[in-house]
Order: sequence, then C-alpha cells, then structure tokens
Amino acid sequence: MKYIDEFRDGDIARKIAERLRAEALPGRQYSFMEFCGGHTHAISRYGVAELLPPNVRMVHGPGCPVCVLPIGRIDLAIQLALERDAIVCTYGDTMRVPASDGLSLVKAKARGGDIRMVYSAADALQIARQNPQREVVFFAIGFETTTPPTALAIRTAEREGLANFSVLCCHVLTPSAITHILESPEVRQYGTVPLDGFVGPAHVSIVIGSAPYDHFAEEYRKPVVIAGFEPLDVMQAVLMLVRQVNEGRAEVENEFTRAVTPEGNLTAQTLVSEMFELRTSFEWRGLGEVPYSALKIRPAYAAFDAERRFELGYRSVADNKACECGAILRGVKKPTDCKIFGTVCTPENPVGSCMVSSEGACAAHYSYGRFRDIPVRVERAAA
Amino acid sequence: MKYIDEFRDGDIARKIAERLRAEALPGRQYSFMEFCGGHTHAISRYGVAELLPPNVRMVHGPGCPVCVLPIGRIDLAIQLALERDAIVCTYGDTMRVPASDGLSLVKAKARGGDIRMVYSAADALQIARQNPQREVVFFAIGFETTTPPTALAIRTAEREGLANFSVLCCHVLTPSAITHILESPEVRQYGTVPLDGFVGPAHVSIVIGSAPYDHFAEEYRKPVVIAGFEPLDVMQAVLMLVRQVNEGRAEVENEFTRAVTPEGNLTAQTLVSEMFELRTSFEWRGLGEVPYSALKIRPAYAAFDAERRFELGYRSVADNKACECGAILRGVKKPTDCKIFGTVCTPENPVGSCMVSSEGACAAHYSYGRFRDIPVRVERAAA
Amino acid sequence: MCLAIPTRLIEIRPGAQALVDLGGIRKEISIALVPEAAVGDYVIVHVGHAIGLIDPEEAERTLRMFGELTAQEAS
Amino acid sequence: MCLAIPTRLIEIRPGAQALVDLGGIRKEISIALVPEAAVGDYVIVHVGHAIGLIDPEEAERTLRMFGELTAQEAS
Amino acid sequence: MTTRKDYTRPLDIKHGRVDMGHGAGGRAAAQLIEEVFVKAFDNPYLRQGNDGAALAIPAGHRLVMATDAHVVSPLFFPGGDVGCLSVHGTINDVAMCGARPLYLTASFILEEGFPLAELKRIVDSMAAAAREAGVPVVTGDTKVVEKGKGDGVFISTTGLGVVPQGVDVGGANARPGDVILLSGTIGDHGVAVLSKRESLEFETTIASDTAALHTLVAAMLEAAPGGVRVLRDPTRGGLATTLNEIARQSGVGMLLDEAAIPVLPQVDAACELLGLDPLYVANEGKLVAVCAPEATEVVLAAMRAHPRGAAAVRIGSVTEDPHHFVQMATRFGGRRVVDWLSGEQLPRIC
Amino acid sequence: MTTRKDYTRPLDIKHGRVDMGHGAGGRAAAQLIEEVFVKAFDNPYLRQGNDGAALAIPAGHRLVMATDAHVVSPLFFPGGDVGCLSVHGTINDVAMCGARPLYLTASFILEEGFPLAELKRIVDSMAAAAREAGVPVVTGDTKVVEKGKGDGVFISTTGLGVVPQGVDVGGANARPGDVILLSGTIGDHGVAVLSKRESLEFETTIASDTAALHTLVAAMLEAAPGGVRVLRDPTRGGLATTLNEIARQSGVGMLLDEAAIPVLPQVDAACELLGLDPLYVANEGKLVAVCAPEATEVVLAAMRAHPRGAAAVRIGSVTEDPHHFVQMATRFGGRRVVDWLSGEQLPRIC
Ligand code: SF4
Ligand code: SF4
Ligand SMILES: [Mg+2]
Ligand SMILES: [Mg+2]
Ligand SMILES: [Mg+2]
Ligand SMILES: [Mg+2]
Ligand SMILES: [Mg+2]
Ligand SMILES: [Mg+2]
Ligand SMILES: [Mg+2]
Ligand SMILES: [Mg+2]
Ligand SMILES: [Mg+2]
Ligand SMILES: [Mg+2]
Repeated sequence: MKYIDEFRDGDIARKIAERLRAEALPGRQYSFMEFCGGHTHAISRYGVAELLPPNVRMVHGPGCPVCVLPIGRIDLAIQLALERDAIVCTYGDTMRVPASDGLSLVKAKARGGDIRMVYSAADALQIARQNPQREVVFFAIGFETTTPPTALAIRTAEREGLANFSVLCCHVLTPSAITHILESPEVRQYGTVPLDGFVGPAHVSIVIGSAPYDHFAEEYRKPVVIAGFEPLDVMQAVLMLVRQVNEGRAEVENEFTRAVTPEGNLTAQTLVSEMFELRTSFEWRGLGEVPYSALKIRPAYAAFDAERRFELGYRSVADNKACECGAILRGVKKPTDCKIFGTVCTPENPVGSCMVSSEGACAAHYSYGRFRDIPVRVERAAA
Repeated sequence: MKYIDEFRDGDIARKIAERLRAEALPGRQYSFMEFCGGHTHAISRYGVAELLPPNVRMVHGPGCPVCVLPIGRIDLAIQLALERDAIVCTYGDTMRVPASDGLSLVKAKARGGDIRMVYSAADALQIARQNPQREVVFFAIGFETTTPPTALAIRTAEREGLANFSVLCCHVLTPSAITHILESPEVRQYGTVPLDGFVGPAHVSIVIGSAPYDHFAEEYRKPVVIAGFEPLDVMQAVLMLVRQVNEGRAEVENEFTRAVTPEGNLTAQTLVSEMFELRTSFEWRGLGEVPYSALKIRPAYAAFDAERRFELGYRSVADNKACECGAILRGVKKPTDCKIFGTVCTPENPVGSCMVSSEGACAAHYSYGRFRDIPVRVERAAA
Repeated sequence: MCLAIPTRLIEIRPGAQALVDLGGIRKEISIALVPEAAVGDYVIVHVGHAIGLIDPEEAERTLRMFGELTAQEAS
Repeated sequence: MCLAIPTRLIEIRPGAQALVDLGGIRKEISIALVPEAAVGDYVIVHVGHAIGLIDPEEAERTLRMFGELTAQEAS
Repeated sequence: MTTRKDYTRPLDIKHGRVDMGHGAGGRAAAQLIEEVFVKAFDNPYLRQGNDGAALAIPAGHRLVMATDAHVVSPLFFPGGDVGCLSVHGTINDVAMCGARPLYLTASFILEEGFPLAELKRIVDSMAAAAREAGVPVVTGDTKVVEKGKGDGVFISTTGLGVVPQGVDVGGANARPGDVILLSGTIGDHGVAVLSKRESLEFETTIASDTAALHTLVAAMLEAAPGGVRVLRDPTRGGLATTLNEIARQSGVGMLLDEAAIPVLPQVDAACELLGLDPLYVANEGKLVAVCAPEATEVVLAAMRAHPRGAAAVRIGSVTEDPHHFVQMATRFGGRRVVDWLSGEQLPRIC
Repeated sequence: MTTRKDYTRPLDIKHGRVDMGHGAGGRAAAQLIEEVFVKAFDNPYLRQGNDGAALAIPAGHRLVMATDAHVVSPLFFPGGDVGCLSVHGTINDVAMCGARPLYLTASFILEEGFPLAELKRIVDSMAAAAREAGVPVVTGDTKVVEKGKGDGVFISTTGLGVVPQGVDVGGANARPGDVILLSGTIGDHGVAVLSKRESLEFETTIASDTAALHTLVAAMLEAAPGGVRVLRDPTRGGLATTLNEIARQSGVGMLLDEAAIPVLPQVDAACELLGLDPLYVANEGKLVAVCAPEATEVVLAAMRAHPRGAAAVRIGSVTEDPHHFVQMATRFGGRRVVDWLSGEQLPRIC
C-alpha cells in the first residue's frame, strides 16, 4: 500500500532509533505528549516504545474523540434510542463507551434500542431516506477530521428536504484541548507534568492546517512537531522534538508535509463554518468543562440539530470514582496508576472511556503493552 | 364436558340409526342439504355417514364462511398488508385460502406482510391500542354468528376513539344463501339437485332465531330442521327430516331448542343493525353475486370501514378453471366429481376454497372420508 | 361453521367480561352480547364472546327425545 | 484518532463520488471535500470521505529525511 | 504473588443481557461459556475445552445419531422450558432408534438482548435434565444474532447412542397384524404451550409431558428384544402424523380405535375451545410402539411397570392397505381417515 | 392402476417461500425434507427416514463429536455460503481433535418467507461440500420460525469422527519450546464476508477460504504421529484469540513473529480501510498447529505438500510464561501483546 508500507519500515526505524540514541542527551529526561490517539495507537501496536531511548518518555494526550466523550453525551444518544424511539446511527467506536446505569450503546441496543453502526455520515442519511416514518439521529463525534463529513451530511439533508434526519453534535476542537492542558495547574504551576513538547495531530491538521499551532509554540514555549500516524512518522517527530529541545527551539515543525499545509483544507473549513458555530463551553471526559472547545449546529440549521429537535437537556454525570481517565487524559497519570486497570477495568468491561477505543491510553496499554508491567498471574482456566 | 359429551354418545347414535333404517322408506331416495360446514364437519369427523341408511344422502351446502370468501376479498386483505403496510388481523381459518397470484394470507405473511392471527375481534382492538402509529385492519369474515363480536369491536373502537382501527367487513347472511340455492336452476327447474329438505344452521340460529326459516318451508315447500353441531343432533335432525318427508310435511322444526329460540339473541341483533346495513349485492365464491346477501358498515361508522378508509376497489377474480367449488357449494357436485381433487388440490396446496377449512366439503372428504372412494396408490416414499 | 362451545360461567368481571370453565380450562370471554347471563349459566362461546345460553330443560328434553320411536312419542 | 488512509483515486463518479483503490480493494467514497482531486491522485480517506491529498514530492522528501544524520542534512 | 483470572468481573447474571460480543469468539464469549455453560454442564468431556469432545464408547455396538433444533415459543411453559425440552427431545429421538443415548452436544443461537438470567435458567434446566437422564452435554457452541434476527434462544442438540446387539427398531418395520401401543395421554405438551401463547391465554393445570423416554425404551426392549418393531415419539404433527409416517415408511395401513386413545379432559376441553384435534397436538414425553402381536402383552406390561408408561394402552393395529391410510373407528360408531397434519395447527373459528 | 405419491404438486422451488407449515411437522414438512434435503444429501443413512441414523464405526477407535451453529450474514459471500461453511466448520472442529470425520448431522432453523430457491442453493452447496469431503449428512431436522424471529437460515451441524490409535491432540498439550505453524494466509474469510455487508460494501477479489481440512490433518498426523500436539482452526476471534485459548489451556506463553504471518495484500488493505487487525479476523480454511520442535520440519513439509497447506509457515514458538501472554515481535522491530479479541470486531473510525 503506497504511502503506508514505506512508513512502517523496520530497517528505517532502527536507523532513526540509532539517531535518537545518539542525539538524546544522556543526562536529560525528555517528555513529549502525543496529543492524538492515532499516535498512541501506532506507538503501542508497532512497539515504538521499545525503540525509543530510555530517557525519552511519551505521555498520552486527550486526542481520542471516543475517550473524551462524557457520559452525559452517551446518555443523550441512549435516551434518543430507548425513550424517543429514534434510529440512532453511530460510528462503531462509540458502541462500547460506558454510560449511566451500566449502559452503553451496545447494551442499549440489546435492550431494544434501534442503534445502527455506520461507516460514514452518508450512511446515516441513507437510513433516514429509507425510513421516512422514523426519526433518524446521527450521533456525531470526532475532532476536526470528522466534522466536515457531518457538515456535508447536514447540507445534503437540507438540500433534499430530509425531514426526519438530525445530528446529535459532539464534535470537539483540538487547539482548545491543547490549550486546556497547557493551562492546567499540573503543567503550568506544579510542573508535575514536565512537558517538553508535543507530537501534533496528523489528520486533524490536514483539515485545519499547521498554522493554529504557532500560538502554542510562541505563547507556551513548547516545541510542536506535526506528524503522520505511521510509526516512522512518530519516531521522526520524536527525533525532531529532541533536536528542538537540545537546541532550545520552540517552533512548529511539520513532519507530515505530504498531507498537511499551513492553511489546511479550505473547502472543508468553509463548509464547517457554514454549518457550525462555537459552543461557549463543552464538557470533556477527564478535562471537565472546556471553554470554546466544541461545535454546535448554527440556528439556521436548527431543524437538523437533535438537541433542539428533541429538546434535550444535557446532564453531566460524574465518572466512576476509581477511574483515573481524567488524569490520564491530562497526562498526569499513566494507565497503571489506576487501581482498577486490568482487573475491574478491562476492554471487555471498560469502566472508563480510555479503556474503550484502541486509541485510548488504557486500552492501548492493556492490549499491546501489558506484558511490560502487570503483575497479573493468570489462573489456569477450567475450560 | 357438559352439553357436549352427551351429544356424542355412540350408543344413542346406534339407536337413532336403527330408527332411521326403520323409518326411511326402502323404495325412496332422501336428499338433505346440511347448510352449515359445522354439520359437514361433524358428519365427517364422527363418521355419521356410516350410520345413515344407504338411501339417505347428505348434500353439502355453502355454509362455511371461509369457503364462500371470494378471491377478490382475500386480495384486498393482502393488498392492505403488503401495499398499505397495515397490520391485518384475521381468524386462523382464513390464513390459507387461495388468493390471486398464488398467494394466500400465509404466503403474504411469508413475503413480509404483518398479518396476525387473532382468536377474537377483541384481540384486533388490543393490537390497535398497542400500535398507535400503525393502521390495524380486522379482516372480518363469518355468518350471523361471528358478526356481533365484530359489531362490538367497532362500537368499542368508536367509544375509545381508536383512530387506527378499521374493519374489512366480509360478513355474509345465511337466509340469502339458502334462497339463492333454492332459486338456482338446478334445484328449481332441472331438478338435477333433488333437495328434500335442509338441516338448518345451529349457531347462526342462536343469533337470528328460527323464525327466518319459516319462509323457506312455506314458499319452497321444503322441510327445515334446525340442528346442533354435535353428531347426535345431526342424526336426530335427519330422522326428523325423513319423518317430515314421509308425512308430506314442510315445516320448520327445531332440534336445537337448548340454544335456539324463535326470536334469537335480540341484544346481538340490535347491535348488528346499529353498525351494519345490507349490501345490495355481494360476491360469494361458487355462488357468484348474491343480492342482499352481506353486510357493510353504516356510513355513521365510516371511519372504521377499511373499504372507505383505504378507498379499496373490489375486483372480482375468477376461480381456477378446474375447480368445482361453485357447483359443490350449490350442492350440484360432490368433491370427487372434481378432476383435481386429491391430486393437484389437497389441503396442503388448496386450489379451491372448499379444500381449506376442515368444514369445506372437499377438505372434509379428503381428510376424513377419502378411504371410501379414491383409487390412489401411494408410492413408497424415499425417506 | 361457527365453532361455538357451551361453557359454564363461573365469574362475572368488570367490563362485561366473564370467566368461563370448560372441563377445567378457564378463559376470560366477553358477555356483552348476553347481558342476562349469570354465574352458573352455560353460555355458548364463539370467538371469545358468549352469543347465547343453554336452556338446561330443553337440553334434557332433546336428550330424551333422541331415537324415540316416533316423533309423537318425543313430545 | 481519526483513522484515515491514502488511497488512489481511479474514477470520478457523479455526485462528487469517486472510486478509490487501496491494495486491490475498491470502494466508493465522497470527494465533495476535495473538489480539486483528479484521477491518479492519492486522496486521504476518512469515514468515507476524502479529506485531503498526498503531495508525492513531499512524501519523497520525508522518506529521504528519515534518520538522516542531522536536521540540516535533511533539508 | 496473587493469582487471578485474566478477567475479574464476573458476568452480571441478574441484570445483564446477551450482546453481540458474547458471540464474537473473544474473551466475552469465553467468559459466557465458562460462567454459564461449563459451570452448569460440568463434566470431564466439556472440560477438555477443545473444538470437540473425545468420547468413550462400549465395544460391539452400532451407533445412532439424532439431531433436533428447539425453537419453542414461549421459552418457558408449564412443566418445562426450551432447555429441558432440548435434552429430552434428542434423547428420545436416539431412544426411538432402539439406542441407549450416551452423549449430547448443544448449540445455542442467542438473540442479542436476551436476559442472562433467563439464559442461565434455561441452561440450568438443560443441565438438570441431562443429569437426571445420565446423558452429559459433552461439547457445544454459542452464537449471538442481532436483536430481531432470533427469538431469545434456539437450541440444537445432537445425541449419540449405542444400539444393543439384536435390536432392530425402525419406521419401516411395521407389518400387517402388528399391534400399535401408545405410552400415555396425548396433547399435553402442545396444550401446555398454547395456554401461554399471547392472545390465546387460558388457565389450565395441564403441564407439558416433556420427559426422557430412554429408560422406558430400555425396559420395553429388555422385555421383548425382537418384538418391538417401531418406536417413535409423536412430537410436532402429533400422533396422527407420526402414525402416517410409519404407515408410509412401512408401506402398510393402520386402524385405530378412537375410544382407546387417552386424552386428558383438560386437553380435550382446550382443543374443543380452540378448534384443534388432539391427534395433531405435539407430545414430548410419549411414544408409539409397533409390536409383533405375540409380544404385545409383555411389552405393554413392561411399559405399565415404568413411570413413563403407566397409562400405556393398545390403540390399534397395522393393516394391509396399498393406500397406507391410517383409519379410525370413531367412538361414535363411524369410521374415518386420520390424515397427516396439513399446514399448521391453528386455532379455528369454523 | 396409476401409482402416484400422496402429494402430487412438487414444491415451487423457483417462486416459493418457506411458510410456517413447512415447520409444523405435517405433510408440508415431509415434502420439504424429501424434495430439498433428502434429494440433495441422498445417502442410505438419511433414507432410513427414522428419528436418527444408525451408523457403522470402525473398531478400536476413540470417538470425537463437535458441534457448531452457523449464522453468517450475508448467507452468500465470495467463495462460499452458509451451507458449505456449516459442513467445513464442523468437519474442521472434528479434525482439530485429531479425528477422521465420518458423519454429519444438520439442523436447520428457517425464517418464514425465506425463498425456497435460496434454501435449495444452500442445501445443494452443503451437499456438494459433504460429498467432496466424503462425510455424509446422515440425519437432520428442520424448524421454521416466524418472520422477524430468524435471519433466513441458521444451520447447526454436528460431526462424529474417530481418532486413530496413538494420536493425542488437544489444546492443553502445548509445551514451552514447541513450534507454532500456520497453514496459510489469515483473514480471507472475514474480509470476504465484510465486503458484502450492507453499508460497508467494497470491491475485492478476495474469497473466503472456507474448506475442509481433515485431509490436511490426516497428512500431518501421518507425517509425525506423536509430533502434533495441538490443532485448532482460527475461526471467530481470529488467529489472536485462538492462540490465546491454547496458551491458557496449556498454561504457556507464546512469541510470534509478525513478519512471518502471511496476510494477502487485499486483506491487509481492507483491514487498513476499516480499522481492523487481520489477527482478529475469522478464517474458515486455516489451521494452527503446535508441534514438538523435532517434528516441525516433517510436519511443515507434509503441510506444504497438501493443497490446503501449500503456504504453511512457522509463525512463532511456545514460551514459558506464567501470564500466558501471547507476545509478538513486530515487523517494525518492537514487541507487543497480542490479546484476546475484546467485544466484536467493528469497523472503527479511530
Ligand atoms: S483503567 Fe479504566 S478506570 Fe482506570 S483510568 Fe483507565 S479507563 Fe479509567
Ligand atoms: S377439490 Fe379443490 S379444486 Fe376441486 S372443487 Fe374441491 S376445492 Fe375446488
Ligand atoms: Mg431428530
Ligand atoms: Mg425429535
Ligand atoms: Mg422423533
Ligand atoms: Mg464452536
Ligand atoms: Mg424477536
Ligand atoms: Mg464446535
Ligand atoms: Mg468451529
Ligand atoms: Mg474450531
Ligand atoms: Mg426432528
Ligand atoms: Mg429478519
């Protein structure tokens, strides 16, 4: 697969690893946050961590749209399916995210909710066309990457006059999340989270471009390297970050120039700003209320806004007490710092959202990295 | 079971049989039509024919509501289910009646029609209450026995304001069918069907009383004996008919006095005439258009009339060419006179309606009486 | 046609409903069409509705009549 | 997050749809968000929509850069 | 060092429901199998945990295999449930071949959303039935289908049994002059199930006769090893259809005596009310035997000495009839054909 | 005198559909069985027409039984359909116990309204698969469920096989140092099925690998009778889950070499597109074998000499690991856990 396989080459990986070992200063600790779950996933699945020098530590960020979805939002989707008899269409990733009352979309479906997994927002439109007598709600999650297809679906619905289609909009914004982390007391004041730089988003940046990150480099004096989601991209970005740190620079660099330009995809941006406007505040799982961090549907398209159409009232629901997702999403804790990691909380029975998506820090560590550190003894099973 | 078992006593049957043999004049042939399928069924299931003298012949009449249901009426019910997306509720008996295009309600159900078997008209109401967003149509068939419960359902729906319930009314009237047979050329002119008298309806008469039959006895000089549906009732009625014939009488006698009065069930009659009015004409399978032989819903209850509600247009459909149901229902032919009886037409694959209900002349003969006359050789099956 | 069965009325219930018994089987039916029916009566049930009542004396008489020598003797 | 894959655009279809190829797998996707895409381009597909294009020269350059001795040498 | 399983939270049997993950073959499936199935059926074969079970079989026997899918609705009915039914049904089919049932396999198709508590109740009932019959469930399978593509639970069971030397039982063995025996009342199962069908509901004390008949069969075969020609359990289609099947297979006719066929009064009444004929109503704990005339008395005695055959009777005999008609002398004094079931047994109004 | 069957009109296979009567056990059921099932599977066992089949078994073997329900959607997919799948799947489960499969039973749950033409196509495909494998379907059962309570057709099959003397294959037999072999590419079946799923649809030339593996197994066992310790077909849950099962059963760990695991480019691409991992995608014609180290070469040679094992490779080895982790050296140069499948394999966006 062109533009994929070349970026997974183990021989080149070893070369970059050598460089990293040569350039990372022995006396120094490097801590970089990979903002995106895509990077987290690549690091875990390809075993990138094994190839990094011991003094380079990767900190997982909040860049997994499933992980940051708060319980209250899933509850709304479940409510639409179970109480309002709507067909709720959603991406497969959200199906197992824990909601209130021990539910999740998977479990709500098992209880009779008409919840359908779609591959694309366009599929949800199609379902609405095929079921004119039913309300069809697209449960839209995702960062800037995923927002344009949702905008397109709304535009299409509007042009076709599809009267039974609406969107439960949960689209969130990357830069506000990064700001939130940089503004957090752990990073700013106590320095409990020493962050030497960011691996910046890949596919988000295709849409928004690299310009929005300039601000972080300037304001917070943190190096940023925008990187693709292939493992060589990640390693190269780490090398570039090490170099910036070593040289005392704090710039926005772009490792992913094959897809990311400074200005991004203007067609997509225009479409998104036609359909959506900023929310003054939005709850993120782990981060709490984050100002100007999400989008809502503009009043002109209110007919397609499930929140207005069904007069939904948002209710914030606290996460499980034991769950450390919040701290993990802010980079303050590691999965293994959670007391219930791998025991009560497993991918099979996720307690927190970080255990759901394979891009979640906990799920990635459980599924791919557990052999390194868990003192579990697996009993010889009966069957 | 009180009032049932006593009327199925084989010892008494033998006594009546003896009387019959004693009283039936050896030189004379007696032909009696049992109007009702209930009698046909009793005769076949209990083996009553075996106990009658050879010169007493029973002719099956058109008194099976399933058998007389024309193809066009089933087509309407199927159309409601398959094209109008209605829930069609119906008595189990109608499920296999052949319709156009090789369909039947069973087959329409297999093709996705939401067709539900009910035990009572009240069940159809309940389904309507439970499915407010769907149209629910009760496919109402039957003679005067079955009409009052339908009338009650309409009255209840009206009082409850059930907006999604309607009735496809196919209720037919016994006396008009009897008149039609007596007026038929075979009976009146050619004498090809020598009818010496009638075994009159049992349960129909509970509702309409015995008085409506007086007319036949007087006008057509035919003895009538109203009889219950138990086998002893039938035998006793035959005995009473033989006696009338022997004595040259043509009266209405009532063997079923334990349930039938001259005036019938006035509560039921009042209710029926409140909801229904006469149709000027109605198609019967086998008999063709019979004037004033069926009921329709009064304009005051038009909202509950599926024919009006869905603007249904009736289309008469000819029976299968080979099928002799018409002649059989008029008493002109016997099942075995039909060329496809027991071969192409079986209860499994009924071609005509007489092969559907176990009260149909063909089905009764196939299922119970076939051993007497079919030169079938059954091949040793492979499995 | 018109399958209908004599059953014993054992309980009258609200809404013109009643519980009937047939050989140990009990079922709720409507007696809206026979408002005169009382507990102990045998009602004739068709498609979940009582459509008439059994007259016990007439039933007796009919049974006695069966097969008697002549029509005259039966009366 | 945001699973997205570079695929080769092999056919443009009505309604801003296009057929793409990835290692022999073909799928119809939307190119409404990249109206500039042409047959032969590698478009980056996310949830059934192309959201961007691959710049082949930049891809080349990046591959060359990997692991080179210093940041300087890569440019 | 603590030792613990790699999943720690046990299934929430009380409130949980089957979801698609339970059928995906991963850890959730393994957990369901372990905590519900293996726990209930517990036996060394199942504990092998392989793709199939390795089994021991006594030497010098012929083998018999039988299989049935069980799809009853409702799943729970007076006297039983789909679980014990699926054990009895297949044990009986094995036994009707004259075999001693030794092992069962069970394959489950669960509908997404099915309550785990009901599943457990069904599996426990199966396990109890298997234990009581002495026939272990040695291997199994579980699939989950989406809500609306199943009906709670379907269970297909397969039985393996061995036929003792000298036994030759089969549907083609009936000969004119043979005697037809029935082990007890007919229609109990079908009426018990119908009594719980939505919209038909009626009150009855009738319970399903669901039961394993292999020990009854063993007693019969022991009493008259060569005298039992045909055995069959009159399940779907009822006694009437079963006898027609035998008549066709053996190329014979039959003549039944209606008065001899035992029907419980409540079954009779329910059939009267719904317009059904008990001859076509399903049984799950009764058998029909065709015996050599000379073996009749000893077989009947053996049946009556067994709890499952206490009410056994002779109901008719095999005749020579090129039409293979099953005929019946009615209690009323007439005669009629008793035909195959046609279509479904539906409540009628006429 | 003309001789004719007691039903004359044959089933309308072309336009007909399954209705409830076909499952009611009466004449319609008998006709369906005769004209569709018996006709296709035709063999002397089935023709016995009894409640079960009486079978012959070679003396001196242990028996193996395996059962599986087959509920694939869509029913027809590139390379196969639920019919042949239900034959291959169970033959393979029997074979994975080291047994030679001899007989199959089949139990069908049909949804009301299912076209008879599709049923016939499926049954014919089953029959062809059974014939090709030399394993007859000896008895069966058919039930019909109401529309909306099934999904076209579900097929549960049970297989019976015999284990030759001296063969001891089982999931608990893996020992540290053993070698893990894989018979060919992974993920073909799952990708072929996904490619036809509504709303995922993509074009591919990938076909399901569905195939019977018993002759491959026979060849392997013949090559190294005592050297094959574990055999398993990585179906639902994929290679990853199958290896975890074995690791748990045997109480060992494993170390795989990602670069050695063969995946077809199109399978790789489809997984990339949908966010799936080929390690978790189902196979229906592949096996995993754990072999004694000294038997590796001869077993591998035997596999490669067989058409179903031509691409057989060594993919890793068994380790001592109290955690029973299956680990993998990535092609990229790192290392990771290969865990059980968790939940369902769903297409992901992130
Ligand atoms: S292990 Fe589970 S509960 Fe703990 S932080 Fe991670 S997701 Fe939350
Ligand atoms: S046998 Fe069939 S086709 Fe012939 S008259 Fe009777 S119902 Fe009609
Ligand atoms: Mg069977
Ligand atoms: Mg059976
Ligand atoms: Mg049986
Ligand atoms: Mg299995
Ligand atoms: Mg259902
Ligand atoms: Mg299996
Ligand atoms: Mg299997
Ligand atoms: Mg297997
Ligand atoms: Mg069966
Ligand atoms: Mg369906």
